[in-house]
Amino acid sequence: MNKSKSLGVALASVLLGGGALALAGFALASATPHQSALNCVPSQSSPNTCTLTLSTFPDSLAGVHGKGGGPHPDWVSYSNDNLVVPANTTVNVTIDQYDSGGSLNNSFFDQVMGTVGGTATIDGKVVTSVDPTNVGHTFTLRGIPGSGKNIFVSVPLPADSNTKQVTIGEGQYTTPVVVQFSFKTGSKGVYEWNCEFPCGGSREGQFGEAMSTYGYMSGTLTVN
Amino acid sequence: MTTSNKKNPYRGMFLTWLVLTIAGVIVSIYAPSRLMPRSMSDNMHLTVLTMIVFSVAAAPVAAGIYAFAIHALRHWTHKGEAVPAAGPVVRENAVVVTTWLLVSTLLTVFLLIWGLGALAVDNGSSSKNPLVVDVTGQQWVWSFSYPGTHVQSNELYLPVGREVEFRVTSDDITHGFWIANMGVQVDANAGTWTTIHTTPNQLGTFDIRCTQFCGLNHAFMVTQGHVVTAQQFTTWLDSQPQRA
Amino acid sequence: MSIDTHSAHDAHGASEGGHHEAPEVVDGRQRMGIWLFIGGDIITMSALLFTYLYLRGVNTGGHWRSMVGYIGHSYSYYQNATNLPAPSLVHVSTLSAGLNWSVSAIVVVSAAIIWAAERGLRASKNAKSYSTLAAVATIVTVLAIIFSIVQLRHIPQIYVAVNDSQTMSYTAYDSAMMVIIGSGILHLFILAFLGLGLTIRSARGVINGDKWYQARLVRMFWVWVAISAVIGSLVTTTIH
Amino acid sequence: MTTTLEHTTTDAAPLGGGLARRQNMATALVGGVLFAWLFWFLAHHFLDASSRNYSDLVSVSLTIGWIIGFWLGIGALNAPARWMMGRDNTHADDMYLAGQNQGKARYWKYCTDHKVVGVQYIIMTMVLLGAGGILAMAIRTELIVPGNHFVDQQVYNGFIAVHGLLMILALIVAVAGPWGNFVVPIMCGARDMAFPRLNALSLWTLVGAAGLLLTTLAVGSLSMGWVVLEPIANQAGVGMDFFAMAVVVFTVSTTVAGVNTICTVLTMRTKGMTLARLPIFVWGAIIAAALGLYAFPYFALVEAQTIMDRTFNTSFFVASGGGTGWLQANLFWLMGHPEVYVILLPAVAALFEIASVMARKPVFSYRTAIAGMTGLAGLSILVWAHHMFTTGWAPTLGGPFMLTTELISIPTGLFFLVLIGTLWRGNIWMKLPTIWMFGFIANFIIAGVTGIYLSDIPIDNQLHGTMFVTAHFHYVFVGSVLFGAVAALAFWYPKVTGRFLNEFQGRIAFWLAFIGVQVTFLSMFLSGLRGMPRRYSSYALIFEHTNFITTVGAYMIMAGMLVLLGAVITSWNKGEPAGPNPWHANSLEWMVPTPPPLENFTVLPVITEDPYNYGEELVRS
Repeated sequence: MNKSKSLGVALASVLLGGGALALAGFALASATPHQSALNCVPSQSSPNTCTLTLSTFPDSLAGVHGKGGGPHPDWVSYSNDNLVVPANTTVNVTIDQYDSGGSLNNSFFDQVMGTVGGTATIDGKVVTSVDPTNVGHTFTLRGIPGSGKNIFVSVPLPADSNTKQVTIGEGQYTTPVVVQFSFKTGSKGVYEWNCEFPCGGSREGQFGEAMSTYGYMSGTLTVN
Repeated sequence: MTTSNKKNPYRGMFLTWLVLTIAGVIVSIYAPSRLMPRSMSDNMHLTVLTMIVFSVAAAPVAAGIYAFAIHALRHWTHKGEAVPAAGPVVRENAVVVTTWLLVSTLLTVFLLIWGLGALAVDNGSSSKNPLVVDVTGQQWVWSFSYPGTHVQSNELYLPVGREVEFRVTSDDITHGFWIANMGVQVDANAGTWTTIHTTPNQLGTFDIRCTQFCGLNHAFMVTQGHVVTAQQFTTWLDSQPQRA
Repeated sequence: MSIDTHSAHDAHGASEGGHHEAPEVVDGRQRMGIWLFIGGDIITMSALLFTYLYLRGVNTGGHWRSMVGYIGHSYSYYQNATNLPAPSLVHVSTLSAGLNWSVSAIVVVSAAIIWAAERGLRASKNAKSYSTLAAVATIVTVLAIIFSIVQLRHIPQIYVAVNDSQTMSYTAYDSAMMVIIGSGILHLFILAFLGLGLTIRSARGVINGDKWYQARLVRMFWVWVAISAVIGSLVTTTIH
Repeated sequence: MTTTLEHTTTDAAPLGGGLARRQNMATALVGGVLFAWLFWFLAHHFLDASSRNYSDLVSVSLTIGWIIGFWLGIGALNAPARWMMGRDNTHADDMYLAGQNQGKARYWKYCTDHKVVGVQYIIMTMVLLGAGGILAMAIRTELIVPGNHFVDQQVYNGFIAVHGLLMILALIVAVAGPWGNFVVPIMCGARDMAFPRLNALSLWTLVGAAGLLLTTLAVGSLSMGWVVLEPIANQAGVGMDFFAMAVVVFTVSTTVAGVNTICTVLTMRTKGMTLARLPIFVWGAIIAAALGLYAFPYFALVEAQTIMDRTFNTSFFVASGGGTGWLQANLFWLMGHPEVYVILLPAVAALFEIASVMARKPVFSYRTAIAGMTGLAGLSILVWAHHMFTTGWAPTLGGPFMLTTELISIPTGLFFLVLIGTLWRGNIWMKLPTIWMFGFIANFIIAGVTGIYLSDIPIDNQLHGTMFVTAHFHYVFVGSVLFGAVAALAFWYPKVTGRFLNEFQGRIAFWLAFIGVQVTFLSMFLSGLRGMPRRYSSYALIFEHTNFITTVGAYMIMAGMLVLLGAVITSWNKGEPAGPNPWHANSLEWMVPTPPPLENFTVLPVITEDPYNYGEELVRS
């Protein structure tokens, strides 16, 4: 084989192989389940303020996991996973907590941390901490966007002991515990939030299954 | 060059080696402290110093290999398509082998002595009453508590100049507790305590990252710490919520 | 490489494509193979014992054999812990290494039988009696398998409360015993297969007074399995 | 000696009736799938679905079914069955199994001819490297910018686990597989391996394991890294069971192959082939095989314990039951460090061979080379805990393990001595193998020096678990072993195909790969020094630039590997003809015709001196 022909073959193999890889990559990227981002709704009244509304369910029937709750209907879940908020803004969060509860692994998480005023409003009552033996889930947000300041927000979501039945999506639940709090976003970056109440499977720390699977009890917070 | 080759065929190789060695030594001295995070503890100072020493020791060796490779490619390659004639027959050279062994052994012994010495300093606890901090890893959050104070925090506050003893454990699976600016790292194991000592000697903020793969959000298991003056530290402790 | 082809023909069997090698040549090769496999098996055995002794040594939370007083999660080791779930009752592992000895004894007996059978075969050239003894050894091995399974079933299941939910778990001691017994069962199955093979082959006369090499090969491995069983019993009874 | 063997026993009685003759990879896959389904069905119906371990038990039995079915389908279990029934293979059967008069079809069969197995290993290595490389590209694509944009954390974690194991398996067989099978028996003057059927068994068991491993990606949820960290492996999904079972099956393959190689070299050497006259590559092959024999039982055991923890609720690694993750670390690294040299030694030994042939000089200090390899193998089993300096396990052992670890630099230095001494003042023939060999030399010194940093505990306390470590062992595996493997491929390719690997394409591939390696892994060193931990699916902005550069370099390496793949495929039939001994080398594999006939030699040669007598008086037949 002469040089030019060899070069042709070399180029061909790079193009063919690279092309195949690129195609595979696109296929993969589109195949992996990215749930729709939940954008923070800007409030009309006050500037630099927006509102996020989330829910936590004892199963996946009401979330965004598709018909019949998707692959794991019985897993606990948040209603959304990818939250998008603007930078340097006060975010008012409302979480409807529909799940029962128990004791925390780490009673550290019974406190309200990192919110505006260090408090949260639970069913209209302003609190700084809750009973660690009766927690349903937590909303715990963290991350360092580079050299900037660490952000850490953690709010316990008490167990739901109401009895009145409601139906959301395909799920049957009791009326929720409503937790409200607000925090200030810092600089741009990708942060991560998840539940710190051990509500997954597995033997060590109960952090398997729903806790270790993207899009159930954890998600990202994109600040832009 | 050709004339000098006649005089001594290896002059070129020697010069290449010399240049590379000098370059290597210069890089070795200046690079580590600039490439690594700002040093904030005695351990980190030791780490950077050891890296410099080892790099300086390694520079001539690496330079030698590259000098040889360059020389071989320039002078000892066979030109033309024909099958090369046989090279000089050298099956053994006891002197060379012995020298090589001797030199590499000496280098290794030096590294060992330095390393063991540094290790002794690294692990040594200098102070009688270190500040004890209990570190708990949990997927995917660090929490720190100060025994005897009922204070538990997600950010680490340390007084400058006082030795700290970290007692590290985990609530679920294994995590890696690492202060990137202090050269101390130890795993957090469920049901077990591991300890490390260090003495912060610079005011400022540092990053804490998990170095042991811990699942879904391993990459986000980060927090910050602050080295503050002694009385800033006490004020901070008092300002914290007291936990039962 | 300098090659002298003229003297090649006194390399026996060379011109016949090497498949008419003398049986003792093949046997020597196969014996080395068996020795190497046994070598690998020795490493496996030592790894098993390492597991046992290491878990014994570390004894996390003092739960090597007992989980009495075990509390839901490791946070309980934490000195200023709060609001821990109530301790759940769990009993001490009652498993004893005694059964290991009974199993080992049976394996030793089977090894002795297979060895005696081989000696008999080589001395008296009687393939039939060898076949019978091999069959006996195989049956004894199957007995050992049954015993081991009984032993596995004796291991107590321990219930632990983790975050208010009952999950079953074995202590480290039970775990180490289970893996040792399990590997024993695996070896016994191999022995049973080999024993059956020897029985049939000698019955068919493929193994006989003149072609007894495979009998020796199998015996080598068999004896090693017996030795490893005894070692396992020794360690598990002396240290626990 | 150019005459091939004429066999008169071509159509003898078929092996166990017609069926055994029709078995090939297709029947193996069918059998595997069939039995996997069967075992799944049984487990699915007879196990207690309410048990917490139900899904794990089901998937474990499924994997067992797969491997049994695969063995049945390929015909691996024929011989044992026939042995048990006392109906041994006739010589005709063996000749058939060896692929006599079966043309290309024999490459898809349970073929006992060591040359066929060698070629099958070449294909297998390329498949594993290809799959692992695709995952590497996916990983780097994910890390090209901060945040999870390409895939989410979970998929990414699966990628790093499977990429790691795939590449390790690929490199374990990359040199020892193809050339340990293809050339080692000929080098010894043997007609085949000591145990030809075991040889086929090791190959096809590897194929079965690879099948399991590739399915893990589809099953997913593998958040434990390729080392199968404990106790986190308890949290991983059922993919974990496939993963662990793949490892267990793989260890069977390596053990069998190791025993086979050692027996071949020790018992099958032809007349006059004393140990002191063996080509140095043979020494490398058997030392690596012996080391593998020592190492892999630990691997099998630790994965078996992982499976037991997940299926039988044992507590090997579960603290609440008195277990500890340190047990996994110990058992794994007892295997893990020797395994590095199982990978490295054959590549280095092949380079000694290549250096001698290409510089037209004897291997410099043959005995030193053997001593270095043996010393390295011996030391490597005493250093495992240097992977655990920061685990907090037995800090007092830090000093001793630091000592043994740093001693390793002495035998490693001997490798450089032998290479340099062999090339010194030679007439270095700058062909493809030589070029890749120089690439090895340049990269291996970087790998070695950075290894010294990590062996030192004060430095390790800072750099352990960071990208610095990743970059270090990638310089070992990609920069050194892969370059050595490609050199070996280019060197022996003419013996397999009768044609040269295309020189020009090979050089393009070299430059892409060589520059790519420097760009990729030097920048990765920077990420590590700046403080970026390993196995991060996303990272802080301060690591942005180094990671971008790393990704660009990784793409370059991939381009180089693609060019090489194209060259290997196109040169196979269209390359420049090479003849039986293109490098004018003296070892036996170059004395037989190309391709070597079944059973290699018409008459077994008798050896009177070693193959390195360049420049000495030549006596050729």
